[in-house]
Amino acid sequence: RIGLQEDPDILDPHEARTFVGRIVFNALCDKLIDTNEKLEFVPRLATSWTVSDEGKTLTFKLRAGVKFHDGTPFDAAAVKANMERAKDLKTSRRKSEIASITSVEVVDPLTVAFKLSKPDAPLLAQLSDRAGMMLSPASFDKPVGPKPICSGPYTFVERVQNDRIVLERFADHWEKDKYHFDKVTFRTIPDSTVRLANLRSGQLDMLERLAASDVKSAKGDKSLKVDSVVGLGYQGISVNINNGARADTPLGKDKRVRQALSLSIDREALTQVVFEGLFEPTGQPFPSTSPYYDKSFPPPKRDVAKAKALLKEAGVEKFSFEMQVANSPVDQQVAQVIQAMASEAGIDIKLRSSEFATMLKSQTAGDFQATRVGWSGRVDPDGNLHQFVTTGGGINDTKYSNPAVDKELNASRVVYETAARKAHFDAAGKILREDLPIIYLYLPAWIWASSAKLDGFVPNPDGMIRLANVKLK
Amino acid sequence: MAAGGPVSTGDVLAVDDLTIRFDGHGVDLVDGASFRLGRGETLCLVGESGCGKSITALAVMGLLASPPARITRGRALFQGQDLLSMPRKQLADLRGNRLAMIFQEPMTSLNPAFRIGDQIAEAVVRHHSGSQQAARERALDVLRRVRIPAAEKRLDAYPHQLSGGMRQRVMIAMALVNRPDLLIADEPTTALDVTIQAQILALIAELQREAGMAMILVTHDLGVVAEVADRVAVMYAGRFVETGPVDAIFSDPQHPYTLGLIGSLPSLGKREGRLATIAGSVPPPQRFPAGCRFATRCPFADARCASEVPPLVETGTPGHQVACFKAPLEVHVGGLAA
Amino acid sequence: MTAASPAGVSTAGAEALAQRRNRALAKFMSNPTALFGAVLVLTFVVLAVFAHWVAPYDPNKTNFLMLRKAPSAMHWLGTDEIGRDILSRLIHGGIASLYAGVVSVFIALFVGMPIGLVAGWFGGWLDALISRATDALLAVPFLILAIAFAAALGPSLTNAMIAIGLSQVPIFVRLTRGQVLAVKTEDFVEGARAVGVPNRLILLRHITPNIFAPLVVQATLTVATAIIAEASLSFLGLGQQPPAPSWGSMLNTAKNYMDSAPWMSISPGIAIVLVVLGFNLLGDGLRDALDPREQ
Amino acid sequence: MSTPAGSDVILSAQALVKHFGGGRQLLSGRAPLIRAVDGVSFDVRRGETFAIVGESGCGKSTLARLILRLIEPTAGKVEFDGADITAIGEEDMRRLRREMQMIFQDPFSSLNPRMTVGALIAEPLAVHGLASGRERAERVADILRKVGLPPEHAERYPHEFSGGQRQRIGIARALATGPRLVIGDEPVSALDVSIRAQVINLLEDLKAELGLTLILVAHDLAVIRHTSDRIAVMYLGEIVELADRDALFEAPLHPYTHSLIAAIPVPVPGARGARQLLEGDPPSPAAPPPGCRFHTRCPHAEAICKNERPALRALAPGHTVACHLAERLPPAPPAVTTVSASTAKRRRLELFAGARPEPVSATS
Amino acid sequence: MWSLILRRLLVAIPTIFLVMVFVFILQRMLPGDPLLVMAGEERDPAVLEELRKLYGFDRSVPVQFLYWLREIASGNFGSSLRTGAPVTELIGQTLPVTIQLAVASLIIALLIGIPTGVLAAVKKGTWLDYVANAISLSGLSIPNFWLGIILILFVSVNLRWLPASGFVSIFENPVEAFRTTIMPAFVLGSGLAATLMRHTRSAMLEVLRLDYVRTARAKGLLEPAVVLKHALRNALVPIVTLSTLLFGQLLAGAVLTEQVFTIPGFGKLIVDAVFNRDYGVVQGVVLCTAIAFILMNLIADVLYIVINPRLRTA
Ligand SMILES: Nc1ncnc2c1ncn2[C@@H]1O[C@H](COP(=O)(O)OP(=O)(O)OP(=O)(O)O)[C@@H](O)[C@H]1O
Ligand SMILES: Nc1ncnc2c1ncn2[C@@H]1O[C@H](COP(=O)(O)OP(=O)(O)OP(=O)(O)O)[C@@H](O)[C@H]1O
Ligand SMILES: [Mg+2]
Ligand SMILES: [Mg+2]
Repeated sequence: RIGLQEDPDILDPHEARTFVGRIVFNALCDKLIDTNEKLEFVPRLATSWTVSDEGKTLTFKLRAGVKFHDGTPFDAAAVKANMERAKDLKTSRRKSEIASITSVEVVDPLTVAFKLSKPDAPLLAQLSDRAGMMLSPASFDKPVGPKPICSGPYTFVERVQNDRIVLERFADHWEKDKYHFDKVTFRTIPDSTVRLANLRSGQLDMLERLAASDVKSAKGDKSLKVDSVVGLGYQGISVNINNGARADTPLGKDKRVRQALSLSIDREALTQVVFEGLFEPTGQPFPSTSPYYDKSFPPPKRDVAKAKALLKEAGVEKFSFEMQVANSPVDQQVAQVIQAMASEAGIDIKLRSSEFATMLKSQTAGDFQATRVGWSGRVDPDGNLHQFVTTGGGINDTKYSNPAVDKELNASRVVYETAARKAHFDAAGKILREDLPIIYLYLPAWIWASSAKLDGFVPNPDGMIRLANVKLK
Repeated sequence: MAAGGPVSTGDVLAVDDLTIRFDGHGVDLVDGASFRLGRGETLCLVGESGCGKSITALAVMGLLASPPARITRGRALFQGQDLLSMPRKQLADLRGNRLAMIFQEPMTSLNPAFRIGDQIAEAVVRHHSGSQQAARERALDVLRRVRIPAAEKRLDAYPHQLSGGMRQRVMIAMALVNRPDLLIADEPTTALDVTIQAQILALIAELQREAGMAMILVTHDLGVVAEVADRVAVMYAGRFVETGPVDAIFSDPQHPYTLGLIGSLPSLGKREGRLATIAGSVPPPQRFPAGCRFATRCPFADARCASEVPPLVETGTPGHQVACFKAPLEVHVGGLAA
Repeated sequence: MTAASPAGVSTAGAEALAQRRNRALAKFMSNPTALFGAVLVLTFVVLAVFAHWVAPYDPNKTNFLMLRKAPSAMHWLGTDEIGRDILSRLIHGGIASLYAGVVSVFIALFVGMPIGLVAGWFGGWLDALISRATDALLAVPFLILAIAFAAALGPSLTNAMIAIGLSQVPIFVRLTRGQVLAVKTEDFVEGARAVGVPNRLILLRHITPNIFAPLVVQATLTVATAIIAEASLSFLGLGQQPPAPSWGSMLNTAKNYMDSAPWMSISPGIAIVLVVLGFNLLGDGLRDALDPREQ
Repeated sequence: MSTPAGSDVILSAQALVKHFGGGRQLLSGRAPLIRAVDGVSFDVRRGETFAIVGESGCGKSTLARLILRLIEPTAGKVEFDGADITAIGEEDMRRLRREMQMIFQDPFSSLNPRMTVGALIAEPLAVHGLASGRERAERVADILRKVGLPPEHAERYPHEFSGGQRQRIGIARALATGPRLVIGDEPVSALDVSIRAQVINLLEDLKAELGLTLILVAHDLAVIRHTSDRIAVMYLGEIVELADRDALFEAPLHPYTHSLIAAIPVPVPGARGARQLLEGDPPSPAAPPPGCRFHTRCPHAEAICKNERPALRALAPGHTVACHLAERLPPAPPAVTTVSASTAKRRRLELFAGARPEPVSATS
Repeated sequence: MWSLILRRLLVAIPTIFLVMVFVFILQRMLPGDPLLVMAGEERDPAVLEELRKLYGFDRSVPVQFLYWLREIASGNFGSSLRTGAPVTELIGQTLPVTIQLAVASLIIALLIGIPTGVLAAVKKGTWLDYVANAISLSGLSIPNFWLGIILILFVSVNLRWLPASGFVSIFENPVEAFRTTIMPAFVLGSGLAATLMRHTRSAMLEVLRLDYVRTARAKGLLEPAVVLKHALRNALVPIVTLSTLLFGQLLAGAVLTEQVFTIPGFGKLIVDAVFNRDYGVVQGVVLCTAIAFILMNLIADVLYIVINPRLRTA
């Protein structure tokens, strides 16, 4: 019994969007490949994969003897059908992730080749997530969401909206020996205090996203166990650089002002105050565990004097701007701490708290001066950076545009070797640290709490709960 | 049990020096009321609105809400037992049984949620052991006695389905169902039309004659008094100012207030010019004068009246008492005015 | 309008007038629970108004070394999640909450009352239209209404107050209408018509003063609703903007620390309970004091 | 006294009808049709006191309100000074109210509790633009004095007065504009006996002094006899008998009038005894019986009464009655009027009446 | 009676129509875009544009409204943008949950509110009255989520008496249903109990000074019979009708409690839908609450007539 923070949305991997949905899919569906706790790709339904044709063909060898929950055998044709559905379904959310795939060819029943329009390094990472999840092609003629049929270790039993999703062990799973629970129930409990209370009173065996403020008391409870790992995402402040009229602020116009803001914040203290030191201060978008993390750039230290000097240089010794903040208590807490810190450097931050929908809208519409944003993170570094800062990027709400950055980041996409890609990212990172369209603050950690009896859980930076080898003592 | 009643020829009710005060008022709203009532006798309490008629009646029934009301002095002996000091339970056993009361407002005195048959039967069941069925029979019987047409059907009617006159009959039926020895009727006809009032008064008189029951009738209509009373007590501002046999009160009124009341009645005969009036109106209790309470409106009042309380004294007629220093008027002030 | 009295007797008249005015007040003053309510409310109002002088600390001053500390001699009610003094925030936060309560109710009253007057007095299709519309508004869940108004107007305390006020309008429309229908049949209204008073003046002079008492009472009760609603809207980020305190937002933050720092929620919680209690007692007292039957 | 010289009709009601309900009601379904006033005609002469009597619910108040057009008639018309007031516009009617005023039954509910007495009396002056400022204040003081209240009471509120005083305020308000016709809807029935006499005297005095025409609605026959010139007896929305006062009391023609008179309790102890009492209650105006509406309670009813509705017809000059059997009925027993009072009593009464003039202020 | 019901239903039609107009306008007044919210982190302008067309959000608001009206008229309430589930199914899943909760809290509220109200009225002006009043007012002003969390911490975590959250239907497992429902029902009921207590108190005070209570005493009835039979019976008339109205409010008003106890109820559905700008669900749900509200009003009226003999024959 696992407590989730939100209610998952539609249970169709091609349409789904939520983080908690991915947790459920991990028990319900198998994907072509997976990532391990060190963020390396490992085989799942695909036993091996090769890149050829100057990076424009991706060939997967598939696992034999795999069956979907409805008994349909899994083969190359199924992969093709799934990829085509992901591309063609009107309401598909995977389209952009796999946009580079032009066609899928069935080489033989257990070999499938993806033809790409251009080399696409991030694609593998996409396939280790929902884009790589395989549904039974036989289920396509009916809406998938209400009763998804996959090939994962657990089959779908029932779902009560806002309450629970019940799964049950799939007897024909190719790895069934590794899964020890006959039944898995995901329960939606949005309030973290209540979620913890449920764990303590024995209604749950495990929960995701324990509130940092509760860690102390959870750790003090001998019947509980807390796991945590720094995740793939980051939290920061994005500044409206060029998105409409509200970009016209000293902050938006002058990078020295942004640098001053960044310098005025004591990231270490922030994570200590709000997150009990469990989250990591940072100045870049990649997790410290990632091979793309730039070790030469440690988390920036606070320097109020320098911040003041920069402001003076920019001719705005005192100024004020409005920062949009989500209305959750933790976000507000973070924002108020930043506000207090910035004020010491002469920066007056006005907070505007908004509920999620409003915030999103004003963010895309450019109705903001700065926003406290966060990103849940992707396995591939591209996902944490490209679309935010390249010209015309899908989520580039700051409308920051710098050809040099565009060049480096686009280049990073068409090479597959880690070292070569890192060079591109490092180069882009350097420019971004100067320009600061997004001021990175800290890396959130995933915190799980579970009954002390629960054994075998491996924390993974992607925040998922993989049930392989997990059992109750 | 029903055959009870005083064995002796003694009074059914003897009220002595009854005095009532309300919390928050500094005066006695009823001050030293005394009267007695024999078997089959009718006493009328008359007086202006607010003079304390109802609270006197309620006090005798033990129905004055306390707080705010407090009975500070006096006794009310009912067949020898003091109603004012008796335990609540014992009083409740008498109420609705040997002692009954009818109220002024037929429209609101019946519980709108229950059928009238049940409301009457409830009084029977409360005081007599016996089946619900028997009680219902009694209820039907008494409804017939108060001459409610189609009484069987009315048993199951709700109060709102009856006219005011009917409801007052039901109230009477409820009061009489246990054949009480004393009936207190607090302005039972004021809310009714003249034609209905006449019916009801005639009915009460008839039933009283049949049962030999004593009655206190509260009213402010001297016409009614003349019709039904054996004895009359005239109240003004909480005190009895004149009591006596009905003939004496009408033919030989002594107290200036009584005179004013009688004089202010428009006569049914030939028009006789302007009506006599009593100047002003009853002062609110806070401003009751220290002496005779009528002093502020009395054309004959002097310093003594304002400071000294006149006692009730016998006039020439036996049983006729008046509380006025100037009575008889023609003797005390006659010469002065002539 | 008032008839001037000959000079010689005016003092007596004035006395009588003062006495009459004082009667409701005197009655109110002699009612211990109502008085208690008034004192409660007044205390919070005074504290809120003089917050700058009364509060021991700056309500927004953070102290990262004093996070979520239990009540102590230095911080009587403890500190919050980023080291601010809870007592100071409580005192300052009173403004937002009281303001939200009172102002929004005024809005509701002064929008709702005229509409209700018109509906009740004129009747007919106008009444039917207004009644259906209020029914419809009442049928829309309060939260949706408040969120919609607040979100449409943009987040701020003022707009939250307007939103809460507007969402309470139907209640006042209904109440006013009902009262008008009741008062309309009173003899003195017919009397005014018989004397030849035009409609407009009847509404203004005869109806309005006589329906005001129940509306005032309803208003004091709605103040409580509004204070709690402000808390909900704060929770949604549509009310008071951080770091400025309001009891509602304090409570909402505190709820996450119920286990580890219960004092954070206890004091704003008690403050709300006390003020709501105060307003309710005040409302009861007003009802009794203004009720002519009880005089 | 019965027919004043220069008999001149000030008000004329012609076939007035008022039905309540009957329309579709939102909540209670089709409301029963109540025939509150059902074809009433009469003339009121300038300067007389015209009385309307009848049991509760017979339509007296409705008739009074129809006359003043406080409610719209279902049919028929009202002429005031020869002009049809049911046909004029609302604003004209409002202006006309200066001429015709009403005194209400309940002195407790008919005065706005939140206005001072002065404001209440000044209001009609103001809305008719009769006086303003200082002059208005003087007029108010004047009127108050006229009804026997000290002018300084203008500052007080109605609840500070006793019932009798309030009724004086109501009268003052009605008289403020100097009306020619005043309708009193049971103006004294809510008052105590001793107060009642004060108000009756006041009304009579004012009527004489100001030359008013009075229409009095009442159910107390004693009061009516004392004050009225002509009397109309109503039963269930209709006039059953209309006559001069003395004719009505001494030789009533309608059996209902007989029983009304017989039902009055006489304040004479010796007079009690057998009399003809009506049985039953008046039927509901929602379902009036066919034929003569009184036949269900009439001791003399015959077949014709059940079927045919009797018309009002004149049996003597100025004496009309709606009864098929009027000529054949036994005459009413003479009403007992007075007992021979002892000389002592008479002397005392004289002393009492002569001791002090009419009171000016009710408070001492 | 039947014609009354019919007429009330007819009157309800314009009301419901107005509700639909309001909710439509209100929703579009809200800043935010359902598709953006749905997209969450993964918003791609091109995809969004396409979806916008697909869901018809590119059309003008009046056109969308007419379109929706047509769908409703043909019995189609649409489906959730977020989860794709049909709105009727969502309502079907959540409504019974909330009804169970609402019934339970109403029962608790009645069990607490009426006896204390009667007691306070009978003992008016004594300390008992003051205490009952103070407690009920506190019940009214303590925010539900606060009381809820305290109860969970105390009863579930510390004492481990009851489960901290969840929901079991009474038809599935009555014992578990009782265990899961009692706490949230108490939290919800505490506020209602206060309201009921205060109304009972004032209704009783009103009734106790009426003439027929005096009549009952004059019959010699003892005080308990007078209060419980004659007075309470009549005081209950307004209370019963009030209860039905409160019940209607409970359906939409249980949000915060549902959130705290993680009960998959109607209130939660509404709020989630609003926050996600899940237009179809909001519309459907508000329509449903409006109908429930009107139904409850109707039931209140009918009950009023049924339990009030004065009106029964009308
Ligand atoms: N509950 C009460 N509290 C305070 N004063 C009261 C209460 N009940 C009655 N009184 C006062 O007691 C006095 C006598 O009242 P009571 O009802 O006996 O008058 P009454 O003679 O019956 O008048 P009416 O003819 O109007 O019925 C009045 O002044 C009244 O105001
Ligand atoms: N507005 C109204 N709507 C419906 N019925 C009414 C209305 N006004 C009066 N009635 C009914 O019309 C009939 C006559 O009423 P009206 O008030 O004229 O009687 P009344 O003779 O003045 O009686 P009372 O002596 O009681 O004042 C009654 O049955 C009454 O119920
Ligand atoms: Mg009385
Ligand atoms: Mg009348």
